Amino acid sequence: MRKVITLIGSLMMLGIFLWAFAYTSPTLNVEMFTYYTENFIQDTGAYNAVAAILLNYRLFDTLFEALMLLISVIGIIYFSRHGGEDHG
Amino acid sequence: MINLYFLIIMPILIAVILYLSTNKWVKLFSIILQVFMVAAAIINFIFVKINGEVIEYIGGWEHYAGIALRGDLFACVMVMLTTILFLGMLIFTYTTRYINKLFLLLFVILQSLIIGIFLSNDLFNIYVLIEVGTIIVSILIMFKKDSQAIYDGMVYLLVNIVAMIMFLFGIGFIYKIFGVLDMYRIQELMHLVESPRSLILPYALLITPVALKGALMPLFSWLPKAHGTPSAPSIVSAILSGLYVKGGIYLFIRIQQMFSGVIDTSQYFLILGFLTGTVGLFLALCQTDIKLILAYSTISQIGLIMIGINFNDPNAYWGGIYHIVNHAFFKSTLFLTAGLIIDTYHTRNIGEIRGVFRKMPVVSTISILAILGVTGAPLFNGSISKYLIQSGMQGTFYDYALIFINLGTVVYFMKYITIFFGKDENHEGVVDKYSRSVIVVLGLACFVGGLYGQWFIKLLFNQAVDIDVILYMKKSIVYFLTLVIGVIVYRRVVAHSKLLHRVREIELSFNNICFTIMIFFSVTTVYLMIIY
Amino acid sequence: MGDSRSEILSKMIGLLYPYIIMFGFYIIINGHNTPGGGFQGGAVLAAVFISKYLVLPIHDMRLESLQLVEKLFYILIILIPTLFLMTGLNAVYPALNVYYLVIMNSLIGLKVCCGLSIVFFRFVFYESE
Amino acid sequence: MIFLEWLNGEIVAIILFFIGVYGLISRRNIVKTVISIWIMEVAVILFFMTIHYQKTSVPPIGEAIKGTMADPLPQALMVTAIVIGVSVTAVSLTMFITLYHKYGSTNWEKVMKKRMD
Repeated sequence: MRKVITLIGSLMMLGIFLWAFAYTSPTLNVEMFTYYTENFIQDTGAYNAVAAILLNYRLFDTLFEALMLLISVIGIIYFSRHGGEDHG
Repeated sequence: MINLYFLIIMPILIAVILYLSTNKWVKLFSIILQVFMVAAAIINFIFVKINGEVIEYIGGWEHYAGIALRGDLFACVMVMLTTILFLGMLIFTYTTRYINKLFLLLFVILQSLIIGIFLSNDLFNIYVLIEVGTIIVSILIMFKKDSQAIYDGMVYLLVNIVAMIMFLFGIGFIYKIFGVLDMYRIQELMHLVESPRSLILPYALLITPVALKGALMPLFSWLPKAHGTPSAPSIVSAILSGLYVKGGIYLFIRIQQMFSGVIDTSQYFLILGFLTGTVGLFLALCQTDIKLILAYSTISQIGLIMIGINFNDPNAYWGGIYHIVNHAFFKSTLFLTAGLIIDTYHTRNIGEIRGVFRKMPVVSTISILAILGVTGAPLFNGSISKYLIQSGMQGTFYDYALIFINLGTVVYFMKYITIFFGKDENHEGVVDKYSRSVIVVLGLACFVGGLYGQWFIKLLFNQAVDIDVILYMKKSIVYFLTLVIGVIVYRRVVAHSKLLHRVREIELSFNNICFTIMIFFSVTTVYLMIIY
Repeated sequence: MGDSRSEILSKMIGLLYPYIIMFGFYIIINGHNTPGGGFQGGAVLAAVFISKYLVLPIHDMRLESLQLVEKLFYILIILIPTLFLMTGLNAVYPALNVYYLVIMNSLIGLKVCCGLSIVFFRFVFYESE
Repeated sequence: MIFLEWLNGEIVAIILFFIGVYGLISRRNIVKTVISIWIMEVAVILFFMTIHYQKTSVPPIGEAIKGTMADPLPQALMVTAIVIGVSVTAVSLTMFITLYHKYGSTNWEKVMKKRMD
């Protein structure tokens, strides 16, 4: 019974989402797309645009992404039933 | 001017180095780091106050290709608040046992993440910062292993992760439509949008997680779990309640600004703010755990802030903003003093704690100062911000709503205040000098922030507000009336109520919390689809 | 757990080792020119540790030293861009940028490798009981 | 193939997202909750991949003819998002194992009731 109700609820939410989605604006502007694809080789010397973005344009994100892995390792050790106390 | 990225990167770097070092003076070094951070934040604030907003492109990539950090006056004030509070917290725990290197590492990284959230002008960067912050907070709130509340931590983590996935989805829509991630650039490009309807979905996707972070009405069930859990050290509760929740409010203001001109939901959030304030105070009334009373009180105060910033009036807006700063001071003071009281009495039940005033006079005095601040007693900081919020809404419904919320605040703090009276012989109250000096400074800040409130708003936000003396006197009289009614209500009704006990037992399960998130999202979407 | 290992599996993985390592480093070092990069290559390198465990389920991995190495790499990951990118050196010497990319990719790759290995071994050693 | 015309990446992503939502609000098993969260994450990743995509797009590597390259930014963002998702999943699974050993149940409601006692 609960599953049926939640299923109907989810479908209604999906309906609302799609209703709003139908009115969602099309692409208005692609300035970053153009900028990156035109300039990344001159700017960074990399031929892989993704690497150029990760390490040059949006380096700040990458730093925190690496931090995320570090923190999650600490978290895994900390939340484990075994050990963790001997750290730090 | 100290580079803004430096404020974010340097604490992380130094924290990791300190973690790896085998030095005995790690705590001292982190306090020195904090002193430096406070100095840097003040220098930046003065620079920004004189020269206006600073925008810094990390790595020097302009044309919005890189990530931009934006230091405007509001952001600088929040950064200053962050550094001052963190310095206070580290001094407070200078002699505490459980503060080891791991704690310092996480705590200092949390500080730079909060600073990053305040300074960043890039939506995806904010997402990354919040995600890292969520994991750190979930470790920190479970830090005392002896009373580990793993259920609370897990609910906190998963609820926030679910919300942040929605945020990411919203970023996807924004990027698809506008082609940039910089918040100022998006605001500039808003004029391209033809009808508000075409932005409803991204707006709802972004505002739902932000409302959850700011603990608005149906979405606050994670907050007492995080702020009131027994395993959280009191400085973590203080930081979370005083500052981290404000990150949500801050993002709310930023996102409203970003969509301003296209989507205006101030009426909607005004009502939600009122509901948040009311529900928060009712739940606070029901609690018997002193940390949970304070946690629910935070929800109620957030309702007040939301009313202030969504009421279309400059005075109310600046009152709301000033209340953010004030709330940071008095709520962290209250959490710290509550932590000291819990450490002395080894219980959190309000019925079992008696006679704190005799035992710990300084702690009690400071607590009472903070309580006077929170309830908006004349001359205290809360009164200035509450006066400003109310001054714009003379005679409207919200004027009375605010008086009502304040009455509720008085009533639940009447309950809280009972712990100071009476006698108790069993426990030894010891407060070391570091903790005492920190709470004294924070408590006095509540008083000073009230005496020089007008001047502080001018100083911090370059905003002249006028406080009418006669109206202020009237408000003071209203306050004293509220106090009297509050005492009567507490004595006659609350102290004997059975209903409140039953309300306390209600708790949403994880599935229901997710359901409320989705309901909030759907209702917001439908509301916007109807009005536009 | 170790008894159910198949001989064929361990022999085959033993043969594949060097190729996995080579592939991982290839992805990392050429990350700036070809598809790939630090994170992807790091994940492949972590597969080396994981397959080593499949061949020879030893329980004496020193996770503490791996953690230490990971944090040291992270310090470098913060320091190098701070000194190179944020000071504006990359605008002055654009030629250095390629070296910067290679170094950063390698550091990130090794860090991710350490991180994922620790996650894997924590689950295998401690959580699987 | 009119049927497939509307079934593009975006719609699939939205439907996947709501499959995840359904899992979150109806399943009481904690492991299934973690799986649902990952499904939502994947849905968002798929959505990002469809941004600015054209059928003629080539990978963003090397010098391509102007306008035919796929948008590199969502790809870079998704590398970050995947790493974050993996970290979060690992942490929440560890927490789940500890929770399971403490309360002996994988059910949210039962765990909540046991915690209250």
